[in-house]
Amino acid sequence: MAEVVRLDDARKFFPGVKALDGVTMSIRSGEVHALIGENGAGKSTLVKVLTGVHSLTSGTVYVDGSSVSFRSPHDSQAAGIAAIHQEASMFPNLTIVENIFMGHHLRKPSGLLDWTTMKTRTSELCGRLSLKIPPDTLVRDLSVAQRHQIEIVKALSIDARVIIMDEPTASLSLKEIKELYELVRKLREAGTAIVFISHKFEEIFEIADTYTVLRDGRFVGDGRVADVTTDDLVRMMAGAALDRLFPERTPNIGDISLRVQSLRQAGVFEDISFELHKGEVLGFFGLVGAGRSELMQSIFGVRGRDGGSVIAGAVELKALRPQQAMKEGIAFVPEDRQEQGVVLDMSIVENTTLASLKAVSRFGFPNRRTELSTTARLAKRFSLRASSLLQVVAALSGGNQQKVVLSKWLATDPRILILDEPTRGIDVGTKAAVHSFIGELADQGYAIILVSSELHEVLGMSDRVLVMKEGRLVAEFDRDNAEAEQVLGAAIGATTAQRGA
Amino acid sequence: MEGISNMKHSGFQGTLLHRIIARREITLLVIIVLLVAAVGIRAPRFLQPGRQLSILNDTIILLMLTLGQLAVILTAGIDLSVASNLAFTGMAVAMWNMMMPGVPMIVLVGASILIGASLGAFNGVMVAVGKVPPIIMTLGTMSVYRGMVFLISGGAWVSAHQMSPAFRGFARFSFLGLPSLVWIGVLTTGLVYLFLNHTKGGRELYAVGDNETAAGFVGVSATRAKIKAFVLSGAIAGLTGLLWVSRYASAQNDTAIGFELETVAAAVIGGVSIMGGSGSVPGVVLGAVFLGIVKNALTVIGVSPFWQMAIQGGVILIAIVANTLMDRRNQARLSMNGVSA
Amino acid sequence: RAEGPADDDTLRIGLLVKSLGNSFFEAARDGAMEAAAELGDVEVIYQGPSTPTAEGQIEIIDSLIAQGVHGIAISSNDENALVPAAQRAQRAGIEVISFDSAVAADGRSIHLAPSDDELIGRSQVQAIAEMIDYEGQIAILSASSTATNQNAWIEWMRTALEDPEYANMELVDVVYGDDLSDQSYREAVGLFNSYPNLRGIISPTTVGVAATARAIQDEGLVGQVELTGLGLPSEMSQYVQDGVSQNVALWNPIDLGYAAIYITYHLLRGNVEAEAGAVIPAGRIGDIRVGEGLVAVLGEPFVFDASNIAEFADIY
Amino acid sequence: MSVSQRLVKTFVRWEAVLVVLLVGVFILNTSLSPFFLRRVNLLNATYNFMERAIMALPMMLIIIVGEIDISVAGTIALSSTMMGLAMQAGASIPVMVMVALGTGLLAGMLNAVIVLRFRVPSIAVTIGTMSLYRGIAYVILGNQAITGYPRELAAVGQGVVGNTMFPVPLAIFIVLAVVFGVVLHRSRLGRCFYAIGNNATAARFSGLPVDRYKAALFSLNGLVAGFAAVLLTSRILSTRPNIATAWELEVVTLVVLGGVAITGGKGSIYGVLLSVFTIGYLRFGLSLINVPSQVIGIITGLLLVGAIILPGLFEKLSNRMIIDRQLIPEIDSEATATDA
Ligand SMILES: Nc1ncnc2c1ncn2[C@@H]1O[C@H](COP(=O)(O)OP(=O)(O)OP(=O)(O)O)[C@@H](O)[C@H]1O
Ligand SMILES: Nc1ncnc2c1ncn2[C@@H]1O[C@H](COP(=O)(O)OP(=O)(O)OP(=O)(O)O)[C@@H](O)[C@H]1O
Ligand SMILES: [Mg+2]
Ligand SMILES: [Mg+2]
Repeated sequence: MAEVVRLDDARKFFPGVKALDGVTMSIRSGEVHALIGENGAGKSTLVKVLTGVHSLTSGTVYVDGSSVSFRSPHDSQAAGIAAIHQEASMFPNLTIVENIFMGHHLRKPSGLLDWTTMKTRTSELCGRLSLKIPPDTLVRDLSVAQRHQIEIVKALSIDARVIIMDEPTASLSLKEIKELYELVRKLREAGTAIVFISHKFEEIFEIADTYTVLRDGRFVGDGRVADVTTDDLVRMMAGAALDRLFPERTPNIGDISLRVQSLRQAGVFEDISFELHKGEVLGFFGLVGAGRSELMQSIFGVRGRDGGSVIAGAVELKALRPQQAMKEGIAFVPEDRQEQGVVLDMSIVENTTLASLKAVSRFGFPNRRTELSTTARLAKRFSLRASSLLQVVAALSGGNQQKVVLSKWLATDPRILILDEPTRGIDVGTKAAVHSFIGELADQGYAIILVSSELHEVLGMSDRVLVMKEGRLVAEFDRDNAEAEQVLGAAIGATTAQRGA
Repeated sequence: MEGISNMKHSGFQGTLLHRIIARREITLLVIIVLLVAAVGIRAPRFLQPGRQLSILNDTIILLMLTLGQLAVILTAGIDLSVASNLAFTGMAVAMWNMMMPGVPMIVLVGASILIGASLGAFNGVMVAVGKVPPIIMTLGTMSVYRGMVFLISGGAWVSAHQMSPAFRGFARFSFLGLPSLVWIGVLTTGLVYLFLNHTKGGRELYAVGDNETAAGFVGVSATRAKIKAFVLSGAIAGLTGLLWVSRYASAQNDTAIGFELETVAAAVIGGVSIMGGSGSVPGVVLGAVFLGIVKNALTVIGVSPFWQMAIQGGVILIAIVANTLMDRRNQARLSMNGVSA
Repeated sequence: RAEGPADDDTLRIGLLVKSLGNSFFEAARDGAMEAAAELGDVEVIYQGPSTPTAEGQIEIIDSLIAQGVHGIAISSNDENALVPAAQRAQRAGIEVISFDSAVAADGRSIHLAPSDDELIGRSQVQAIAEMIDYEGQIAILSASSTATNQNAWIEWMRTALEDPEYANMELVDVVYGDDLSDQSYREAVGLFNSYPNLRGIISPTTVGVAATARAIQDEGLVGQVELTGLGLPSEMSQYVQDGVSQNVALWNPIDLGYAAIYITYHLLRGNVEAEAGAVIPAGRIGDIRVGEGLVAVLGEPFVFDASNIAEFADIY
Repeated sequence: MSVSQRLVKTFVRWEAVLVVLLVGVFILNTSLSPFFLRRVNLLNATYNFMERAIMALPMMLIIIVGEIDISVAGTIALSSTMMGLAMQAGASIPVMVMVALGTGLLAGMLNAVIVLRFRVPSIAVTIGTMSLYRGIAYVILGNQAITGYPRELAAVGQGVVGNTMFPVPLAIFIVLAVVFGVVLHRSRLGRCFYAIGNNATAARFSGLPVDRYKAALFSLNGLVAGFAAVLLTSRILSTRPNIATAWELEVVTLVVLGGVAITGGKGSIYGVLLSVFTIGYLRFGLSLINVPSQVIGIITGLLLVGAIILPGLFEKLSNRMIIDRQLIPEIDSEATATDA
């Protein structure tokens, strides 16, 4: 198949960081090319180079065999390259139509914008993804998943020859992922080249034809997916083999440490009751939009509720302030790390101690040395990849930012941990570290709620699984009888699994 | 079988009513109607058509400046130099007219737009290219441009008898029963509306203010958008400078002093998000008209002059809060509908 | 610091005005410069804040103290707020007088009033009365509500209106245009609307009277609403010639600046004492007599009408 | 060099620019006027800008948490008015001061309530309360002034410390600056302010009482405005509703020239201190040589812009140099290595 884009010995240096350091890659039409590597390996940077957001420090980009230099995303779009970026890149206050056509609005002969045609085109494109939202809906009124789908529609709208998807499935539900696969296959058949970035191996094996592995910004290897195994890829990515994905452990379930009774918030979640025990990992599974995040936020006190009660230990959490939950030993790792998790412009140290400032302070003044040692200990535990603990978090890769959030909450010395999608966007190595870590904590008597949209993770880690659907708890499974199909069925609602089945 | 995420918003498909109520301009319109009615009860003369025209006349300059302010705020900026720009340009063209009374008005109109636009361009370039935060840049040029009025005028005023009759009459000659000032205001409003809603360049202002990174990803140049916004704001300020000195037949050093915050207030009342990316021309029109009515109403219903400032402040507060509340309630109701649908 | 300047010093006198960029004070500066040129051993420092605030004037007084001027003549934005600063200057041995708009008595020696407050108030009422045949509603459009001199005149206008010959005239409102064109214009229009039978407006402030004239013209009320006030001939020339206003009055700001420098000079040189009854020679103006409360009055306001305003318009 | 080091450098460089400016202002003024570098003049000049300088301290915190308060000048007018009413009602000086502080505090609290309860942007709210507060002063005073404050009151705003020549307001400012500096840069609270300014959601999700801190800061800002009213009243020994006109933008200017990011989350007390004295002495020096006020306005305006633009330019230049020097040779050596 014809090579469309070729990257030759590409280097991209940021002050102090070599994000790309001699990467060679060949993208062919009619092929799905997986780009894999640990957090911070340089994948997103590569995307930004190919889309003209960043310019290369050295090296060459070839399109159709001739060398080009993209000075702006315009040049790259003109060359037929479109991307779905990892960071949110939408205009929340603008309509869907505008989000899709921004940068390449359609115009009437008079030079004025042709809204009618743009709307029709939008409906058409949405139709291809079986999306049925009015084109003049504001994007801020869409769910995370819907936004992602709009991003895909956007890439389609410019009839790109190369579409790059940077972790496109990270916030999609299973059904939507399936739809995405369909679409990718259709595009491939039509001769489009697809670059697919993902940390999920099942996905890579399901959809990709070829792969390129990066490590520390360097090119490690490439080839056909059919010729390799997961272990091979992991070894290439991490430089060493990985033992196991989920830790083996014998749960030691103790007393009730958190009791939620008839909790409800109108229109978001209804009648939620469950108990969480010491030493237990309680998995929450559901499709995106099932209301799990909102439930957890309400338990933690950063979101209101309309009724019901939350009792931690012996104390009822009445005040809608996270401070009270934290006092009772609850820690909450939120799902949206950029918005809710990290303070981007502050250093790793400052982020890590933010929720436990009291503990590292004396007379209201944080002690620099205590802060550093706390942070260093946690950074080591999560093998944080940073050039210095004083580095600002904005300069870390997504996965490493997530590690900082985890560190922040462990520093509070919690007894109850609520983890909302803790491994989203995290590479396998770290994922395994987080998993073993969850296991360790449970063994030490922590009570843990694990919210995840990854079925394997929920099944592999949890002692008990609760399934949410449209704001209600619809099923409960023990570790022993939690079968993938049944759990998924309950979440989708195809089989009417009853609670306590 | 539809995905839950798709069902969630089927309520949005929305009746016409929903779509109308969702527009926060309606709230403001209702507030304005109530206000006018209340004032009218107190002072029936206030409701006479001639009176409305005179309020309109009085509001046009604020409205035009606020349109420029809107463009800048849309890009998540702010232009505090508009009033100084107005004063400088007004003084410059008035002095030109004084020295060369024969120069035709059309030249002065062009000159005022050009002078204003260049002052705006200076703001824009420094903000967009020099990365100076807009509020700092325009706080700076607010005093720089104001000082320049003093420098070119030497501290003196240009008065009515030094202006040519054409210059003095420019803002008020009547056409189809309306003064030229109003026509120019309407024309400007129309053009800005067309620009913001029906041209690529206009939509890009929204994009840049809403999410600059994302704008970069789709090849929208934030630099160009910001410069455009400031140039537009400056050009309008320049034109209003000419209109102002012509209307009051006097160019002074402290012309329109303190007006910059009034334009911001009008924009905010009109529902423009100070964070950028959201705001509309109809909203701004209503915001400016609202302020204009408040100012004029207070003088008409015989409120003690000492009460006027407090009442103005209070009414502005109420309008802003009511506007925000309505907006939030509508949002809540809509998403609620969406969820239960 | 030694008391008073030495005889062979060039006297440095600060002329501190309400704000720079105001034609009235630019004219006063010209007068001050003229006086300095005549006297020979005087240097005038013309200063004022960029907006008419007391705080800005205090800052300048302190800078004048720091640079060791010999005298300061102030047209104040706030008669009370300037007192502490003026007293600081006095303690530093500086001769402080006020002109045009007074500093309260304990902050200055002599105040040079452009004219007698009572005279101004009465003559303005008399002027409007003649224009409207002693009959009908009148209103006052002033500068800012905190301007002392305006308030004093307005008080005298009220007093005057109690006289029997004005029995058929009614003062219906006092409004404030803050010496801003747009605000004054809006207030004027507000008056027309609130009082359909309004016959006359007195606007004892230069910005206000010009803006009111413009408003009368724009609303087509020439002849129906009469206007008088205190206005610069340059600002009002057009309107007086157009018949919007039959006449306006003002003292000569050039003479005001001129006399202020002469008074300060003679006080500094010890030629006269600052006391009631003192007579101070002021060049071409002649002698100025210091009255009760150490207030000296420059003269009567000069009335500008269609016959003479054009010739003054080019001067101030 | 890491990104954080770079940030630190920019930051330090910002203050360095201000130091250079301040030194430049001193050298310039000293060479232009023989009166500038006299101790008594340098000290006395501060009386005129200390109220605004003191206001800049809480304003700095408000801007760091990502809010703004445009109503401060109105609050000063209102507090001074209330203080005057108290005086007329026969209150003693301490009671008058309490009344001024109380009024300021209430005004600040009202701002806080409206901003936080109704979630309206603070710039919008305080543009409204700016008119409201000053308007109430007009309602109360009309065209009257309050005079007749006891002379002892002058000891606060015009006084000196003990037998020295050191102005009381300057002393108060220095004490307050130290307190604000320690709180901002050393304490847990300060850390929280930066976090809130950078990302209020993340701060809330980390258990920081974001709204309570913001409310406290608005109230504090009002309280300090009340105190500034005491200083100003004591300095001019009278009250009119138009005192402190247009100070709101001057205070904001002091803060942003000091390097505090208007978007929140960034800034330091050192920058604000430097900007206070740079602007204060620049204006004083220029007025000593009788530069017209409008021209002083032009110069300070240009300074404001220049102070922002210059460090950026330096940084760009030096970055280019860093990349040139450190990275390019490495590429070259590698290139030659593969060639060989
Ligand atoms: N704008 C920037 N300035 C400085 N360093 C940067 C910048 N962008 C990325 N980096 C650094 O470049 C390296 C590669 O980052 P990149 O985002 O490409 O990683 P990634 O492979 O996409 O990781 P993840 O899987 O976590 O998304 C990281 O070390 C990151 O800290
Ligand atoms: N933009 C929105 N407008 C209105 N309601 C929304 C919006 N986004 C989410 N919701 C409501 O919140 C509920 C939960 O949404 P969310 O997608 O966060 O769920 P979740 O189960 O936490 O999924 P995940 O954690 O996988 O993202 C939805 O069912 C919906 O009712
Ligand atoms: Mg990435
Ligand atoms: Mg969620």
